[in-house]
Amino acid sequence: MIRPVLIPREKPLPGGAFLVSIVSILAALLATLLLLYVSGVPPFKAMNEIVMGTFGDWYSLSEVIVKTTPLLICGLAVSLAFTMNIWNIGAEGQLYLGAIGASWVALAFPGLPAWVMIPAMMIGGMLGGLLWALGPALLKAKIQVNEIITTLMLNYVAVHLVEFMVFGPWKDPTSFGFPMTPVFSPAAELPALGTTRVHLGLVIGLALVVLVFFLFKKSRLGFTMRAIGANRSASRLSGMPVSKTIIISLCLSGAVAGLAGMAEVAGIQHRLQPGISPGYGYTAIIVAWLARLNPWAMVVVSFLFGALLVGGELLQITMKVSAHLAMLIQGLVLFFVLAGDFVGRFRVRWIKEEE
Amino acid sequence: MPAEKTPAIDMQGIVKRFPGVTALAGLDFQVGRGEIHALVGENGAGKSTLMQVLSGRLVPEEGEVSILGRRMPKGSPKAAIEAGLGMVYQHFKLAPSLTVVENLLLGRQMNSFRLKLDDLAQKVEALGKEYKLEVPPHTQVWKLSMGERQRVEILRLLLYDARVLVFDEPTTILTPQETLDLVKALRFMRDQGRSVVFISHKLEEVLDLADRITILRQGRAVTTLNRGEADKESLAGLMIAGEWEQVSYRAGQGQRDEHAPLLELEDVSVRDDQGILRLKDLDLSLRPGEILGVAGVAGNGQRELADVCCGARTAEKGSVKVKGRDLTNKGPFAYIKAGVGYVPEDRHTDGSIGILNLMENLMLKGVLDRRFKRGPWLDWPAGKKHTESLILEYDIRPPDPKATAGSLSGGNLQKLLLARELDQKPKILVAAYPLRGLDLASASFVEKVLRNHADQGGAVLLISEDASQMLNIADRFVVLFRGSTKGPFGNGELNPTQIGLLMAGEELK
Amino acid sequence: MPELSFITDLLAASIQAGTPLLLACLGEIITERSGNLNLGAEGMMLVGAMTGFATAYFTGSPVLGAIAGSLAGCGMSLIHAFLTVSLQASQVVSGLGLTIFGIGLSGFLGVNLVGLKGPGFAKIPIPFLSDIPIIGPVFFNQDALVYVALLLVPLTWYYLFRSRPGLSVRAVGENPSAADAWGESVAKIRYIHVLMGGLLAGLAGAYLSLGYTHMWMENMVAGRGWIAVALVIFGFWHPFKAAAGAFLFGGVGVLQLRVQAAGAHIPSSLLVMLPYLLTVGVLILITMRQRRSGSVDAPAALGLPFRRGE
Amino acid sequence: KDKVKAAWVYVGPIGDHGWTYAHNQGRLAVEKELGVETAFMESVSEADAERVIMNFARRGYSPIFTTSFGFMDPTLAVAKRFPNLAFMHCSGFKRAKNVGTYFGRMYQARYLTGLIAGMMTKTNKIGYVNAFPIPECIRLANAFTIGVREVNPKAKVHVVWTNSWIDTAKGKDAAKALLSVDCDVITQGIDPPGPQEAAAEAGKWFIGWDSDMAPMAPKVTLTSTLWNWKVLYTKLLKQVMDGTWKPEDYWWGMEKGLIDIAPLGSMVPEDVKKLVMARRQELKEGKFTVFKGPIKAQDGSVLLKKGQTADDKTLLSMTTFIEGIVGSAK
Ligand SMILES: Nc1ncnc2c1ncn2[C@@H]1O[C@H](COP(=O)(O)OP(=O)(O)OP(=O)(O)O)[C@@H](O)[C@H]1O
Ligand SMILES: Nc1ncnc2c1ncn2[C@@H]1O[C@H](COP(=O)(O)OP(=O)(O)OP(=O)(O)O)[C@@H](O)[C@H]1O
Ligand SMILES: [Mg+2]
Ligand SMILES: [Mg+2]
Repeated sequence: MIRPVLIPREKPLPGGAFLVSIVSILAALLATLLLLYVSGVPPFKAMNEIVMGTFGDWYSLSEVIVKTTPLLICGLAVSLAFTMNIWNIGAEGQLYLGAIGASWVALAFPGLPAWVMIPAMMIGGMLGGLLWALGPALLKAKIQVNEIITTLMLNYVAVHLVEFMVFGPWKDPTSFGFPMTPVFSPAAELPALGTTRVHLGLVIGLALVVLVFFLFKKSRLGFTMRAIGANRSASRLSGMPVSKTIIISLCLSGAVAGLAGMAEVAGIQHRLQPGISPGYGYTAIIVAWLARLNPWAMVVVSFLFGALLVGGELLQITMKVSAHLAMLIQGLVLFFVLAGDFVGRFRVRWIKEEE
Repeated sequence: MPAEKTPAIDMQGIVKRFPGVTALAGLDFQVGRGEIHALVGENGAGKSTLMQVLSGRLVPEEGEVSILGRRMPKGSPKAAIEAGLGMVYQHFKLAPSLTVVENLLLGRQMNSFRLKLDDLAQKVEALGKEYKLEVPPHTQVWKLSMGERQRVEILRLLLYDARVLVFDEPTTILTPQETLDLVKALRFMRDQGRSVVFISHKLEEVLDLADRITILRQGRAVTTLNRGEADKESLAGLMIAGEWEQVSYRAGQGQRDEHAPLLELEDVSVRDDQGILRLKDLDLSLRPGEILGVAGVAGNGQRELADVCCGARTAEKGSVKVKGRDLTNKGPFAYIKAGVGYVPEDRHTDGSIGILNLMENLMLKGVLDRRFKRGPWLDWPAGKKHTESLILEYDIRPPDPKATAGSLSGGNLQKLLLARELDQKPKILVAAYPLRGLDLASASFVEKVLRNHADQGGAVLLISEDASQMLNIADRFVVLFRGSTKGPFGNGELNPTQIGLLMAGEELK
Repeated sequence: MPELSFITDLLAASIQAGTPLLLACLGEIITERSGNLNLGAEGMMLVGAMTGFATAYFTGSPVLGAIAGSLAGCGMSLIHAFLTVSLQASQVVSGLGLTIFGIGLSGFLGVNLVGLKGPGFAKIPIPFLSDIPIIGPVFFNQDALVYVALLLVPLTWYYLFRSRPGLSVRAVGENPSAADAWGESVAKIRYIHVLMGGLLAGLAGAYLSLGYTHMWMENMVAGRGWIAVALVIFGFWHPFKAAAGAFLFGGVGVLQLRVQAAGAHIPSSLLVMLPYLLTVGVLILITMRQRRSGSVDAPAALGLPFRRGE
Repeated sequence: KDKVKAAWVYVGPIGDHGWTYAHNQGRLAVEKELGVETAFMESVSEADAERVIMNFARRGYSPIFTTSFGFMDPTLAVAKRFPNLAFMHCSGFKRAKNVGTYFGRMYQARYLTGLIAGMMTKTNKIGYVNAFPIPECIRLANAFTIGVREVNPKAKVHVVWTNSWIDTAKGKDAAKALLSVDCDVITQGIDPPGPQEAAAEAGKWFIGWDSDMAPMAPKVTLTSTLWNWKVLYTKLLKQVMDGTWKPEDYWWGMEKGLIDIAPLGSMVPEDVKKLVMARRQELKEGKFTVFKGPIKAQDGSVLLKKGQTADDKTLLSMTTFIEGIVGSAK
């Protein structure tokens, strides 16, 4: 009988974790092609569609970037909590609350000039997201209530809360009673690049990348977060304020996710209505994990995922492939990366047993 | 020595590597039948690793293992158990929420699907009587003392009639009386024809008990000596490559009552994580320039005492004063600021952060104070310089600021913790079992550091279960039993037997 | 309004609504007791629901459908077992992946099944017992899968706490290194119980498409998998307490609709938040209670990968 | 001249047995009968709508039908950039040079089914499983209630919102909730047939929605409301093919055959059949108005005075329930 034994690697695999991610993504794509082939879709034509439909021209590329923006911001958001081993599954709900916060600013003060309006909406968005994370944060820090469940449940509540707002108090009186707020004033629109829908949110996202990088690399707060994430007990004994840092990190995480919501309403929708996020907050979890919580890698990974989502959509338009394919591929990618991770962490020794 | 064809344990050419270390470098090891065989060596010499290879829990890169003449397949604890090997690990292999019998059932075949606990409970009681290792069979293990837990482990081996028994540092957690009982039990087992492997850093014990002694150094077996061929000095010399000398301190030159106490506990009661009252109305005071020892068997409130002195645990009642200021239940940060350093019992989970590097571990406390602070940012260059100097001063190996703390051996990790704590220039140092598991060289280094700290006007609260080691450096000591203290006694006031009696909860005549 | 029948009816509906939660939750308890956390219940349930429906639709047999749905859930959990037990991957991430993958896979494969009318389990009143007032209609006039779920509660309890294999499961979940040292195969035990969890999650999904309704709709699990995971904590990893929680939660979802049906003037978007808010609320209470009593019932090694020599 | 390629953007899955299903049936019909090339995308969220529409436009699809209210602004945004393509948005109110709107007077069919329900109920309680409290759903419930109360002034219509178009299990639960308060006729305004199942299991009457649902429960299904999008899609596509298409607003009803009810089940008594068929005929001939005063709101205030009829704007923005409905319009 031959049996495997796992041996942790002394040194990280040459090329590092990033290479593993790339190879895993390729492997996942290969598996997808196989799946397409099995379900009767010509895989290479499909591949071509995806590539041409995402990188083939400027418009397509711009749409990939439109998708990248919320994924990037939410990915950074969850990474702020994941670093502390706090599982914030609630970026989706925090995004919705950020949208509510930003919309409130836009609706309550329609006369503000853009240079006041946009920062104010950003603050509104961050406060909304922060507020939504605050409950789980306090519960986690003070009485150790499982944050996976609380943040997740609040996602459902957030979606219904947006519904409640647009069906009720914020309903546009001129919309014939349909569930949407009035269109924001032009000052509340994030400037867009040319005729595309790529908007200032991208810049916000990239600025956040730099901020998050410096937070973890250079700041005392970031160091504290990393230390607590790695070993709560030792950090506590070192005098680090564990509860406080948990609250801060989850709130930061929520605030950043709230910014994503602000960017969506101010950059894309220009009003609040149900369905502003097709699950960005969930996809962001995979993005963050794939990027190994590294903010620079997050840019690349969220871009790839943006392309995957846009490309997957095109397959339905041009080849009548079910829209669920994109979700399926996301799952596959994650599985392959988890498996690839293993190759990076362990060597396998096969042991012969004579019995 | 009983003459049998095959040895009880036969290990040939064992090589075991871990990332960055060769723990066993082609080692041969043999134990005869019916002997007590001691295994000694410095920290990190490879003793535990060797035993884990023997038990099948680690798979060696090279080498063969036979137990009682049977060739062992690699990496199969089950095969080793079936061949007759029984092991008492240093860290007990018990599931705390299960009862004693439930734990003892693990790994045993049972014909029925239904759990039948009563048959086994009877057997356990019978065996417990025979070997004087009694434990309540239906109690959950977390409710038992350390000594009782060890009995459970031994009972397990007796239950399946293990012929070869391995004990990894069994005495570190026992009272002197319990140690005597254990020694008796071990001799009894040997006399029944069983083979015993015994790992210890306490050379007196080893010399007293062992029929043969094998010395390990850096993953190799230096030599094997017969009973009577060795004494303490020669053993120590063989274990350690470099120079070493045992320093005797002239401790206990009286109390220093003239100074105001640095640390004062009044009427303190503390509960543990399970909500059990572990410290009861405890009073304690620590004065500058002294090392105050806390003797006692682990589990009598040591952990809670250490924690409450550093703000890591809340006191239900009473007050904790540091330099006269009431800091009761103020949290670790307040204590650190007030000048309390802490070397916790568990270096891996409480003392250091395994995945961070040495530099980051050494900066752990510094990030909160001014030294590495530049506004909201960290001053990495300062940290690096600082780290390099500490590594040099405390001789931490490997001397690489980027090495992870998790890759250090026990002794080096302990030095790292001491370096970090003393570098804070604390007035008070709370050290829980700082010598536990350290080899002689490391231990004497740590002793020196602690003594120096006190001599320079600091104070040390030294929690330890090794009375003789403690007496070597403590000025005064108290004995902690079931959450209350007896004493303080001046060093030299009591003899070791009397201390042992106090530790076991007896009254002195 | 006949008060008694309203209440009996509410209770009976709560049992039905609680059954998918209960089945998935029992599976998760079994998995978590072995120290493995599988957050993929939602995904496993969806694949179970889709497969179960498809099988029943094409064979005409709901029993075959239920079996196929369970096996599909089991197959999904095999991915998780392989990743987390054999490859030591993070259990949280793998479980999340399983959820996302399950949503995608069931939607992808089930796209042509949407809106079809399939066979399903019908109510089987148990003679005599179903005539007992209140208890009869609530417990003994249900479909076969509800009976299965109700029976599984004591069976799971017996298995975990009174059987020899259950002892191994608890030991592995509590201290895998100890179990390993005494010759229990940690990997094997975890594999088996992750798969058992998947089996029950698959069955829970199949109940949704074969018992609760007789149709398949994309994403029809609608968060029930997550509530089942939360219920494990409510139930202190204990089958009987979990059952109480499952029926309570089933009950709340059903009750809010009945409150509407009775004509209450509460905005419905607020009412639909109720089950989720209740989940959070009860979780807080339970956690506080646990803290006060000091007993932590979670398997100590929950979520931690096990590898020898650590 | 190029062959016409038409595209549909759907909010739900095409198998939902309701709204999207009905549109897709229309698409399939025109594809077959007019030989036009068609494409569609299902389950499109509001957030993705603009890109999906854009991608059809960029591939030269015209007309592009967008069949959810939430697609209104995205449709207009894309249309602005493709002035040469035709866009038709269903259920909205904004038009542009190349954007028309269309919808159907489903409330007429709802009214007819209300008549049936009102006559069939014995308990005088009728259950209505509804989706979202938007004007469309409120208007339909109101029309239904007008029908019910016309023939049975004592009857009440109980409305339960599921806040989902497609959560079939919740729909079934909602129907059970209605059954538990003694409703003996159930109808639904959500897409999949969960409520129908509940009615069938309880052996209570059921009225289907958006497609003929009788085959799934023939014993209890009295009738269903029907969309026949084929008639409108055929007309619009022909216009586009001839180049006569203009961005107009179409709100067709029974008179054009866009709306109808399915054949009444055999369990419906003759007298009921007669009345319903007579009304149907009047509606087809345009001789009958459903929303005609006096109509009181749920709170008793007057909504329409005697003889007053509701104009389209009032109908489109209806947000309150009328008298006879039990439940909240929020
Ligand atoms: N699981 C492991 N992974 C990596 N290195 C290890 C592991 N276990 C032991 N080592 C290393 O192998 C060497 C031998 O360790 P071992 O525990 O066998 O020493 P020991 O002789 O038992 O020491 P001590 O007296 O401290 O118990 C040490 O350098 C240790 O750091
Ligand atoms: N580099 C390492 N990486 C991972 N695990 C390690 C490493 N070094 C040691 N360990 C683990 O930690 C345990 C303690 O290590 P070490 O022997 O160095 O210190 P110790 O405190 O004397 O403990 P022990 O005597 O139990 O081995 C070892 O049994 C080993 O399994
Ligand atoms: Mg050791
Ligand atoms: Mg040791």
